[in-house]
Amino acid sequence: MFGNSITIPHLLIFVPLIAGLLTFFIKKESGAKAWSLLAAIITLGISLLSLVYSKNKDLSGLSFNYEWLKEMGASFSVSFDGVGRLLTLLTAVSFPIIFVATYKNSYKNANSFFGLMLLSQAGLMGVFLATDALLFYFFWELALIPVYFLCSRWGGEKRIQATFKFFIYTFAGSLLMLVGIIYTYLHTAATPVSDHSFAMSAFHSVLLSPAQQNWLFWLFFIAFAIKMPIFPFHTWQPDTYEQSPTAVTMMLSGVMVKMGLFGLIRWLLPMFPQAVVKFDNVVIVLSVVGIIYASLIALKQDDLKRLAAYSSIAHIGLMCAAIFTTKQIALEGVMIQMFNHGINIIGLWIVIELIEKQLGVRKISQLGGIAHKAPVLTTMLVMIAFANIALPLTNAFIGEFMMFSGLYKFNVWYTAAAGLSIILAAVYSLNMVQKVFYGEENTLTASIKEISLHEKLILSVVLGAIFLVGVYPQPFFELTKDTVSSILTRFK
Amino acid sequence: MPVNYYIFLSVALFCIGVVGVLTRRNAIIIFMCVELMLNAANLLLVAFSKMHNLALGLNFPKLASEAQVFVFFIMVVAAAEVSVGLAIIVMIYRNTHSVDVNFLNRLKN
Amino acid sequence: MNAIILTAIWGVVMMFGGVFFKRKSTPLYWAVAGLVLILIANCQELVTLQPLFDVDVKDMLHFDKFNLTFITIALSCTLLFFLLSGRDIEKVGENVSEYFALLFFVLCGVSIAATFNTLLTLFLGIEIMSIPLYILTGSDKRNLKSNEAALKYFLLGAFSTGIMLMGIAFIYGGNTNGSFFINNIGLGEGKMPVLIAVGLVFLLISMSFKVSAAPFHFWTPDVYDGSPTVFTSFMATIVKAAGFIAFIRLFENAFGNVQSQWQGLIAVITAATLLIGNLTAVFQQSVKRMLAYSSIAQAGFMLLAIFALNNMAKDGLILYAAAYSLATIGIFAILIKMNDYTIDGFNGLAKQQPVLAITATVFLLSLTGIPLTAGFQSKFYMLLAALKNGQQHWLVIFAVLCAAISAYYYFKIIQAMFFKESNDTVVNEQDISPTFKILLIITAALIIALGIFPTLITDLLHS
Amino acid sequence: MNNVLQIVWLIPFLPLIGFLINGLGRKNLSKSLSGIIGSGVILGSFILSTWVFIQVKNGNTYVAHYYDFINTGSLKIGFDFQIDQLSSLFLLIITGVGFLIHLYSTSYMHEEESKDFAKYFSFLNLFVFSMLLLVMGGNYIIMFIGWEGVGLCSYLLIGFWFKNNNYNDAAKKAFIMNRIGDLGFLLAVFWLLNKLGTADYHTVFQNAAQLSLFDVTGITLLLFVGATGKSAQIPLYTWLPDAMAGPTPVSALIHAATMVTAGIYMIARSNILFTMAPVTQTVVAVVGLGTAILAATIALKQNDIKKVLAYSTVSQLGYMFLGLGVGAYTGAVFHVMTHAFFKALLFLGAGSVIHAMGGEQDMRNMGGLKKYMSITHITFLLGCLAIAGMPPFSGFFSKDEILAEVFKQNPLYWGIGVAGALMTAFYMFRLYAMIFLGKFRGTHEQEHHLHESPAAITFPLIALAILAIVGGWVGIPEVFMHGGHRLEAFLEPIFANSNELAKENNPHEPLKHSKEIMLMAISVVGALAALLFAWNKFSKYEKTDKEETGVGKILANKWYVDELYDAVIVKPVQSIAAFFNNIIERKGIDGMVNGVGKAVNYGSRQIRLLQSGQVGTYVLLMVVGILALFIIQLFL
Amino acid sequence: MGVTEILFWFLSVLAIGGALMVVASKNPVHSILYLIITFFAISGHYILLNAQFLAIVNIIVYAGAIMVLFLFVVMLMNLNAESEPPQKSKYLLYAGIVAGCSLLLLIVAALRKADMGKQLVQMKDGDVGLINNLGKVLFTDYVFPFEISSVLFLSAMIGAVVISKKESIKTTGQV
Repeated sequence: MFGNSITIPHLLIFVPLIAGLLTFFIKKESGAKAWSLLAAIITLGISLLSLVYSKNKDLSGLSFNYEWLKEMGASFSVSFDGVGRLLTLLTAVSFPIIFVATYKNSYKNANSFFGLMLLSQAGLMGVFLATDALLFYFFWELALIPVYFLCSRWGGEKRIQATFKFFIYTFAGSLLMLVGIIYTYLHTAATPVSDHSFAMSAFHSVLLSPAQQNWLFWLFFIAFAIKMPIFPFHTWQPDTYEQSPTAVTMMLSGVMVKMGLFGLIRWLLPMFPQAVVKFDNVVIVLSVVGIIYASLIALKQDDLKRLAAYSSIAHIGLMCAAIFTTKQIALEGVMIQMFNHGINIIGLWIVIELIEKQLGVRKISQLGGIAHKAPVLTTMLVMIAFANIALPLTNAFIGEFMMFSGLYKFNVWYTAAAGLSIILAAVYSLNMVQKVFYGEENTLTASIKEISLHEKLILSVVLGAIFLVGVYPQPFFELTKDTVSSILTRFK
Repeated sequence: MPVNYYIFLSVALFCIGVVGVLTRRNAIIIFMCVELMLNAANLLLVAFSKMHNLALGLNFPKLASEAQVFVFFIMVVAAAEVSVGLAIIVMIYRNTHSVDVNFLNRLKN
Repeated sequence: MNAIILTAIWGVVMMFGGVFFKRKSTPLYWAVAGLVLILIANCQELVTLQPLFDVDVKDMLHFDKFNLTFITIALSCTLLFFLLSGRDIEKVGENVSEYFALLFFVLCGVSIAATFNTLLTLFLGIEIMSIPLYILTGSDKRNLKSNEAALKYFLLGAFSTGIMLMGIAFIYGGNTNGSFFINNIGLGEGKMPVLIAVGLVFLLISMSFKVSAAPFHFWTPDVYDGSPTVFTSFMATIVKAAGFIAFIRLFENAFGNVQSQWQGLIAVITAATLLIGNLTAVFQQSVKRMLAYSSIAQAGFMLLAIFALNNMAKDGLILYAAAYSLATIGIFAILIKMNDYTIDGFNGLAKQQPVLAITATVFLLSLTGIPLTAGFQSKFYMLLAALKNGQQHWLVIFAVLCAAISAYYYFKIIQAMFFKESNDTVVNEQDISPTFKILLIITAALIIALGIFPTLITDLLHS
Repeated sequence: MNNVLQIVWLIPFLPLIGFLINGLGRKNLSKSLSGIIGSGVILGSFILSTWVFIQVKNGNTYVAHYYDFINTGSLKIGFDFQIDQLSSLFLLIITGVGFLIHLYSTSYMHEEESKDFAKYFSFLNLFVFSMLLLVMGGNYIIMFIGWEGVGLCSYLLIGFWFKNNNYNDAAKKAFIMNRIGDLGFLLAVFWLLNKLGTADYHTVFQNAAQLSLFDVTGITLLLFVGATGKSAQIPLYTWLPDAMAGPTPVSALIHAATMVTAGIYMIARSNILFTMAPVTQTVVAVVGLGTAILAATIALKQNDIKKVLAYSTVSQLGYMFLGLGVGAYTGAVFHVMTHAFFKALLFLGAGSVIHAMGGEQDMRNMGGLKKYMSITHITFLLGCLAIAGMPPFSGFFSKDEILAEVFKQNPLYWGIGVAGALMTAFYMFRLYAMIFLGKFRGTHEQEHHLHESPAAITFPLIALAILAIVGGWVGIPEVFMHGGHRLEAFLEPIFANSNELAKENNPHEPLKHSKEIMLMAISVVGALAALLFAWNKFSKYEKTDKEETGVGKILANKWYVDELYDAVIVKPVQSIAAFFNNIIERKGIDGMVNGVGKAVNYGSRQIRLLQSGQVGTYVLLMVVGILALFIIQLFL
Repeated sequence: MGVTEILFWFLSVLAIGGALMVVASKNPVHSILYLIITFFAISGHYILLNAQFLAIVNIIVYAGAIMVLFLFVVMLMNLNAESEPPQKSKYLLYAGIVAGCSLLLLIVAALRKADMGKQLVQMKDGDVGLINNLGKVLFTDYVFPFEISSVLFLSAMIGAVVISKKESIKTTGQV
């Protein structure tokens, strides 16, 4: 259906890229919005097409390889595997939602705003599709740069410092990863054209002594850990989320943090199995500590965005722990949870955005009684909140259930400790719901109005996804089966 | 005459030059000390050339003389440097009426 | 060969031109014309390896793909420099054509330093490179900063010359062949004799001085800061790169086979350079001075090539020279147009001059080493080479951490340009001609092209 | 495969439909319409349930598999419904009582605005839906879905009047305490999955023998933790009294009749596991007994009608757990059933009273209501008699069955149990007397506002009253009538294995009839005595404002358990969180990160001083560098 | 010891003494004169080494041209002991001396390890230093450097001109 010259991965990367570049030249704000939304929807279409297309077994249209730096052994090779397909789908789904949800917001220099958004989408797609280490690193950085500009240009009043911290932090991490990549590269086997290769296959089959694996492991892990982020590398996140414009926060928390998890699954685990087995306890303990730590801190947050940020840290921590158990059930859980977490947190941000847009505040202490005037908004938020604490029949339950049971297989006590977060999550979520939506309304919240139709629609889409996955998750397991099995083969 | 003597001699001259550069503040003197260092190098080169001449003998006639040609070029360069250097110093003297290298101290940190 | 002779000749032409040219703007055209000529001639030599002038240099110079490629890059960067900042050279003083003459002589020195084959030609080349620079540094005669810079540069330069000569003398003494030819030092695999060792250290020091590696970098910030900005741009890029080419050729050919015995020194120097350069740059308020320190930091990265000393390193060094020169010339060309050289002087540039701001961003990203820019590729090659060498991995980690620091100060400018506001105009518009903008865009495009396909340059070495 | 029971999915589906209609259309639906829909769907599923019950009674039990909920290499969970004696019985109770309460609510909630009215019914339907999932689920996962679902609904319904933050707090408390239990439940499920690789009832119970004693003990204990949360046992019972903040019908449905019995259902469902774990059984029994007594003592001194009823509920649940603990599964389920009848009755009666009193709940301001509202009075009296265990009312049969079993196990338990029963009789009739006897103590406008409630309220009362009377007759002990215990016969297949197992573990000789009658007599007589004492003590109760003292004060303050929890758990957690947030996060970790930046700046400020601008210094530093290099090169 | 040794020692002492005085003496004019003495001593060494050409060139170029140039400049600025900038910070002074001496010690110590002892230098005889040999080498093998050094001189010349030429117009602003 496609020639080998243009494949679905291409389109997924280049449609947003080119559209984004074009956006810079659209002067009118409405035009820029419409255009970028269109581009995002087209991208979504393509990625949906990829799902259909991958059903029939001819995969020629799903991977592409162009010898980029021949004598280096680096190539522009992009391809789908299960997790890649899942996360590209997530990316493709998120952006239209984000654009529609924030459609009412007006930005100065809207064209550059949306252009940068699309560029970062292209970068994300690249990260999830690249099957060449150097290319992966390229996109890894490229996804970061637009975010830097987005946050420091359109963010809150302390935006510049916060973003700067975020940027330097992640940049340092990824440079360490670069060293790791190069070192690994130098130990890959020779290929007909070059004496080493950056190809993912070569990286997965690289022969490294345990000692080498041990320090390489940390070079990669720190980069991913900062990106995810997990305790104690997480401190950039609340500030960044708080300061950056909500559309960007949605992208960051919904999609971009998945880059870290993806990196673990796609690169770290297959490359350094021994080291992973060696350090799994360290990492999982870190994650579990982080889960409880973040949940506790979330209890004390007064700013809705910070609250969401910390709860997100807790969730990510659980996923990280689950990954390092290298148990099948846990990995399956992680896969689906990556998608779910994206959807849920975006939904949460949308609600927060709706409130802030109307009332101009995010401080829990200043809100209250919104449910009187905006019952629909309340209902939707409550549903999302309960999805966030993994109530059954919502999507998060599936993922967390499987991850927990995998973690249980790994170690009972970690599970018990991490399980506390189930309770704590309930505490802070319900606190938030109660303080913001219930109770008597105050002078400020008396002015709130019910959300408009298209906001209802977009939230319904999110909720639809939540319950669909919650009731019938099977397709997602089918989607990521191959990745899981390929990882497990490394740990036999 | 052992070559060590010459080595030590020229190293001594060289180091005296360095000390001069370190301790004096008059640009001209410092420059002269640099010239002293160059001369130390020259002396060393000549000594080595004679050493090689003795060691390698006459089967490599021009080898040894290369060093002395080198010394010649060093002098050439030195002359050029002097002209430029003194020009610069004079220029500064014209602007500040001082040859103190620490007098001009606008560029720091 | 072509380059050496033609630059020398053209220098003389420009010198005499000073007498005839009436209008102040004429010399630039001549210079550009001559440079284009030389560039063509050099490319011809690069392709055919047959120089137009068949001079028997008695093997005192050695021409190969590597150094010819470098000369090509140096010439093209100079051409770009002329085109971008030529008009600003005219503002320095009234002896415009002399300045151009001196620049051509510097290029002559660069070509010699890049192709030397004996210690004598090395010495001569470096001197021919340096002496005109002393003048150019001081060329803004009424400006005391310029004077001070010239004096410091000259005294320290002369000092390092002395050291270099001492080194040469010791090498000669220790070389039982009694020869100055760098490929005839006569070193076995074994431990090198003490005389050679002493000479090597002296040479290492003087070369480190030329490439402003710590702790011999002290002249750099003051000189770059004091001298007229156009010439800073020139000596921070082409001259420094030439120094590195000389450095690597000397140590590869002369001491390559005893690398293990001096690698430690290089590692120490590299680490010190990276640390001091990056750390000190963080504090600077003046962009000009900050770029001076950043040039030290970049030198630290280039030193990794000399640390690694393998083919990857040589490719990388060439690439680095190109990437670094392009970006630095570009950013300096923009800096010259600014009314205020402090970082705050860049506030709100994006509003008033979007083209300048965006291209400047590209240059800065390249200097930081963000993917898709040439800067990344060059840093990447350096790290690759250093790791390939297999010694002292800590150095590589250290280098990347310093690179992270470098992001800190480069991005300060980006922040100023894009995220800060300024009421008064930050550049005087009449300087900004459309051609200038187009040239900037071309430079940025080049950088990005190299960032995607570094092979554009490295292939020149291997074809 | 094409079993008629395949369509049982309709039973939970109807309430779901009702929930959706009422929830989405709440703006447009009129009260009556949403009321009709709300109750109608429940009626529908009640009819279906009876049909199912009959099917099962004819011996047709069936596991309906609909689709693979989760089906991966590592985990296979079907969306299954299991229809057998136990679940069908619970279906009847839930839908039956549920329907009556819906009916009741149509009138009780009539003051609400129409959209809140619809919301109320949608929640109520959602609750029934989750409860049905809970009991119909064919594996622990589906059960857990319902399990959390009912928790959610109780949260929503307790906080139904969300203006009042005390109600919200109560709701939150309920949900969180349930969550604590749920964690235990989950861990148990993980343990099961880890050991047996499945959570299907059939497979689990068949392969239960594979589990080591340790495993089974651990699993059952964790399950029991879940049960304590849901069924308000020590230590997690405190949410239930607070849950009375919700509308009274809700209290009746959720917090008396159905949801709180989920724990009993779950244990009865996994009876075989519990029978295999004697340790757990002891724990269950002791906790149940303790709860029964503790709650009873507290109930003695409460003045809020619903609080009294709430604590009596807790106490009755305690009896059920006692029964489970001693292996009297039938007895426990039996008591669940009867309790559902009379406790719902009592709550609805109380609701009717509160309705009449215009929201007044403090019974010190009541009294002498019997001449105003006769039906409520009669039915309430019947309910009291039932719960007090007076023959031939239902409570008598179920409670005494449990107590008889307990006696077999351990006479001491029996003694305490009986004591609790006496207290029950006492506080129930204290309640009765203070409401209906004596003279009215309320304000005048209350007095002249008093009236009997409309039919929509009284009909359920009557219906439940009848059930409260006859409900016990399905379980007449052998003593009085051979084969009288039809319920036992009916449930026999469920508990068969565990009964055998129990026999071979500790064979008791069955009680002699004379002895059993004697035991019954003791408890009945004692209860009667307590009853009469309370009757004439409180029928002439006068309002006094003298403080409770001594034991009375402690009881009135519920043994200060809430205060204890607050001091031991809530406050420490809060302060730890504050500590993390303010110290470790800000100063510690983030401080470290920023510290790096600060260090760089500081280093920059220091190191730039090397650049003194003086040639002399430069040369000096260079020479020092030269020296260093020489030393490195030549002497190292 | 023979005449050569005596001469060697004498010249060495002279050179070092002169050098020390160059550094030590307050008056720039004196230091110049001492430097000339040092250069003469070095030329003496060249003669001793039978490098006659260099000896002559050294005297002509260095002692003659260069030093005279220095002298002119100093005279022109009429610098003397009073106008001499004092080394204010004594620490820098001592530090300088210490550093220089330790450099000396370091190199000497390093070279003592190398057994150059038996390596002899050819005194008096040996014709490599003679002008005709050097001339041959210079104009055959070293013709290229010889030519290219003209560039050096040219640039030096231009430099001197550019630097010392009077600017007619005042340059303004930042360049």
